[in-house]
Amino acid sequence: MTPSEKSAHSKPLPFWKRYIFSTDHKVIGIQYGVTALIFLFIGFLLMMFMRWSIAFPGRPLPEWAAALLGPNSTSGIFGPEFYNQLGAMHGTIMIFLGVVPLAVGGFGNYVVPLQIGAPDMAFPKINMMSYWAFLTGGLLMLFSFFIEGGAAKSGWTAYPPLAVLDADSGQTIWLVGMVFLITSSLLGAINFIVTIIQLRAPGLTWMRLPFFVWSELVTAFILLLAFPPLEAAGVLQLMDRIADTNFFMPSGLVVSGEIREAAGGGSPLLWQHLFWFLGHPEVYVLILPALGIVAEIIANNSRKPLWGYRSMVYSSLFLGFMSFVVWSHHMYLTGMGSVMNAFFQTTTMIISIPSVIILSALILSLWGGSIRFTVPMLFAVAFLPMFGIGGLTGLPLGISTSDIHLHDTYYVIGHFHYVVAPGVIFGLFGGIYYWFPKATGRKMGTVLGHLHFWPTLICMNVIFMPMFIQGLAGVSRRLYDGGSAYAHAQPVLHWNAVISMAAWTMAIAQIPFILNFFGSIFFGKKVESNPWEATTLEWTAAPSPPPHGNFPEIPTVYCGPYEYSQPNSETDFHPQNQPVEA
Amino acid sequence: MRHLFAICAVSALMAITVQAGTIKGKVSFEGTPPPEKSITEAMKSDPNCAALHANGPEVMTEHYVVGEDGGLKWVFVRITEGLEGQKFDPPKESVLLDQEGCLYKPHVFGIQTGQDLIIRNSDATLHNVHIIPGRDSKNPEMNKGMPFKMDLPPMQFEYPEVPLRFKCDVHRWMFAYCNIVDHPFFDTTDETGSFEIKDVPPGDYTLSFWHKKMQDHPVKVTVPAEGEVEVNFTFTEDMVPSRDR
Amino acid sequence: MDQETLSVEEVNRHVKLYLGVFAALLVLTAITVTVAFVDLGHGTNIGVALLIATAKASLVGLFFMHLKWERKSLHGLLLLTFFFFAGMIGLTVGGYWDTPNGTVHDRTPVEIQAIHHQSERSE
Amino acid sequence: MSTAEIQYIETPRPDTGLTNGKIGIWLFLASEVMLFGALFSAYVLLRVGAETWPMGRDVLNIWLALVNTVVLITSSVTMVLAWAALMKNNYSEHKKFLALTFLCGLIFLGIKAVEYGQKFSHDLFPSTNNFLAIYFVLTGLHGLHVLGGMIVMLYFLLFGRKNWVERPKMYTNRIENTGLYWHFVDLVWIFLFPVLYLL
Repeated sequence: MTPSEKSAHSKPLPFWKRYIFSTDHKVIGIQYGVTALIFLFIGFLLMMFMRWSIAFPGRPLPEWAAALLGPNSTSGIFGPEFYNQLGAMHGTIMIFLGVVPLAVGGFGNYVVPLQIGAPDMAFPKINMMSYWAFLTGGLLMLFSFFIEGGAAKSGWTAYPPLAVLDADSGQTIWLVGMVFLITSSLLGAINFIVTIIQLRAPGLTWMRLPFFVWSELVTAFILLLAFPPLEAAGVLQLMDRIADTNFFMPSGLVVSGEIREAAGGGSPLLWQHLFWFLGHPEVYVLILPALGIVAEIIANNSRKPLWGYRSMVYSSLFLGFMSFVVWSHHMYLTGMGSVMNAFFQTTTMIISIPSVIILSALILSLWGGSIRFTVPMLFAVAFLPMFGIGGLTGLPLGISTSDIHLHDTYYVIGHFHYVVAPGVIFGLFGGIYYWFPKATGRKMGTVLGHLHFWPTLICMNVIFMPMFIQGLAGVSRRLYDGGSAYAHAQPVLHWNAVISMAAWTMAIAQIPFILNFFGSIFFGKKVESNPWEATTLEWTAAPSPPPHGNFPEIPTVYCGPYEYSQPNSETDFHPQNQPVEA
Repeated sequence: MRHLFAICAVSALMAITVQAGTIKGKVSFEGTPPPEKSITEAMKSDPNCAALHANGPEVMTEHYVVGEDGGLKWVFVRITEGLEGQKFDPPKESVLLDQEGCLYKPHVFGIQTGQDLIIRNSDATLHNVHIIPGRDSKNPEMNKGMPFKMDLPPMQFEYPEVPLRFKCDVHRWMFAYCNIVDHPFFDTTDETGSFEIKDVPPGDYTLSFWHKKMQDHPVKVTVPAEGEVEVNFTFTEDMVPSRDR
Repeated sequence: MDQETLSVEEVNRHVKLYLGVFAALLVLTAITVTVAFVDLGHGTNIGVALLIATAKASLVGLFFMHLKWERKSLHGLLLLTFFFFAGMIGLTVGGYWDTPNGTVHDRTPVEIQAIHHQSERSE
Repeated sequence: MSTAEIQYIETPRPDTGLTNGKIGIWLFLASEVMLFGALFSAYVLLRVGAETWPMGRDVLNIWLALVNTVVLITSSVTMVLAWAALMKNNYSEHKKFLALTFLCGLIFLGIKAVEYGQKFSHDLFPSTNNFLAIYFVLTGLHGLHVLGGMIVMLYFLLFGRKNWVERPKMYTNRIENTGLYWHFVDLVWIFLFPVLYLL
């Protein structure tokens, strides 16, 4: 990965300036990508320990696994407190340190400037700062496992009063870590929006933008406007924990038998409103880039323009807009009245429409295409039904009456994991296989790709489908023993072992990907600048890997992003930067 | 060879200069102790606990446990004055607090600051160890769930406190009294009411007898260069708090 | 507002405008303080104070922040932000009075606390 | 020619008519609106839900806050005059007004410190009641934003001249964007003052 250095700089930069403290959007993109993959793996590791406690509560871990836990388990057994730490940090790491940085920081930083024909991001120094703020927040979160008392253990949603009463300082470090992550996302969002608005190549009008760029633009707007309220709530909870204020602590709170004598007067609902004001837009921040990646891959591999590109663009804009007015469907059971329930129920139903439009447009784009089942295409096509299941199982949760039974059960866990795991992460895997040749000039192996794809797909379904069954039986989430203490959970307890086995085998299924990813950097088949015969600028106008400053000269754009198999053109794709004759 | 010889000499020297005496004695209770209350009734609330005691003797509270010869159990004896300014590093071996048969065993125990405390759950049922420090104590409040047979990682206390109350949020009859002191000179009386504190450097001290219901009672004592000194103490009926009479 | 075309006397005209806005802001501040001491009923006091604050804010926004001569796209951005701002406050606070009817939540927390205190005193 | 540098830093992009910096600062201000908006919704929800809520003027010192409001409005004016001076290519007048703005910021923080000192001396702390808690958080966070703006101004006061000489247009844009941020901070105080002190 040695970008050639014929760029404007007189002499090549020293190593640390070129790779560590670089302001080149491609280097920052790869930094984000690799760090995010490592965090995804760590989050996965935490989940594997959780599955042990759920499937076999009280049974000691094998020595080699217990050794990983260090002081947290004595002779292989760990209690509910450590399970809660695993649960809270699994959620936080996977969302804030894994998927968002990979989808927005990694792919966004690397691909968007290339796709719009820009030499770099609008504010390179701010771009670098956003990565280092993200890394600081990430390391803070990991560090909190090793302090006395352990990491945060009140869920990734950190609901007070539990989060405020938690005497261990892991929660305080979680809050400080969150402030760093939010600042990083804020800086990134500003950078993306300005770059996409200002640095589009000549001729690249709004409706000629690849759909991936649209999804990153909407994601950036959501990040920009939805994150600050969580930062404010984080400051309030930090004050509650450190300065004994009572923003979220109601008066007359009884804590283990005694009334807590404090000023009180706060409201835990305030935290839930501010948290979920970010919470729901956050899940659209996760899904939109994946939709963008899948759109690029499907268009390229079915050799056919996207069906309904305009409707997809307007749907993603509408999705971004609506995502701000649906948040309280996470709070149906907090004693809200019928007016609020009805309002949020309606907006939640309305917001499901644009996602269905985008999904159907993607499916219809396959119709009549000459489909090549390359490895990225495998992931993209598998994404469609999986995201479909994830989306549709969300509807009963969106309606306040049915949510009464399903709230905080394993049904919810199944719903959002279907959207995030076989949905978003499959999209991101597809993106890695698709843009790897552009980043390194070498292609990832297809055999290892298949070896990674099929077991992961099967394991994902074996893991998450039984969760619906458990959820409908009423097994509630966040139970260290998987519900074995509850009578109503007895008939579905056996699924816990099945899910856990599938989770551990999926870990093995990731080995082909890791070998493939790091191996192909040095031993992958060499390819020229447009191996997939794609039409968008990053393939047609820039060599792979692109040098600093990306393009020999700024390309001009003449046509739409997906001009595949156009009548009377000798090749079945028409690059965007090639003039259209007659 | 020379090193070996030097080491033996030093250790021998150490043995001679350090003189230590022992404090022994017996704590008794004069008069009729207030009747104990039965716990088996309360234990029925948790079938696991009731099962553990199904065919055993009836389980009673252990407030005023008096042996046949009048010896009072669960009295914590320690030196309160006379050790100012001396530092004692914590002993290597750890103290075990077990939860067995839905009861804390031992009911009252002593531990030195910095010494390891291992809390074990030997029952197959859920116990929740809840440490409640005093109003202005610096020890942290702590709440650990122990749902199955397991040990908690060893923990240490930083600040002396007599007593630091342990309770179980799941079983309201379960209590333990952990007495933390910053020196190794303490003991808890057994059924016969006897206690023994060894290796006490010679000097004048105040010994204090603490009982969870009948509070703290200091007694002056002088420990000789070596040999034992006998200190007995008798709790009387009027020391019993009014609500228990 | 492109800066090249502004000649020196145009800038001076702007400067006079800024000083005028400065005076207006000071006057409005004086008004809002004096009005605060007049008790017009809790609701109206809040309304008047917020009205004056919005007036001052729009003065600063339009003239000092050049919004008056700015491109429409920035106005769009501010409108979008204001919509979400209003939505957040409206729905968060609006939810306070909306309690499920016929349940113990039927009354607002303040009323529940009042009942709680009465029951304590009556024992 | 070698790879192009990033454009539209100084001259606005023809079809959007805006420079990168201006869109960037306005986006940042939009996120700040949401940040203070969340704190205001916290204030309103806490006040509505509270049994008793002290009147602002009984607990806080209005006259100090009034002086602060005037100071901040003056600093807004001197900021915009500093920008106008640059438009008249008069760097020394610009430096004078920028220094004045910095000074006003200093006075504002000084008065804030006195006010906090008074509160602490009467042992009124954030933990006393939720009115004081949200007061300290709102004015504290606002104070930090004032401090941030002052640090940027200090940078320009010390190192601005070289940038002005080499790339005057870029420096003017930078001052304008700093001004936008400063006016926003003043705008937040314009809402904070009545909400906390007068109602």
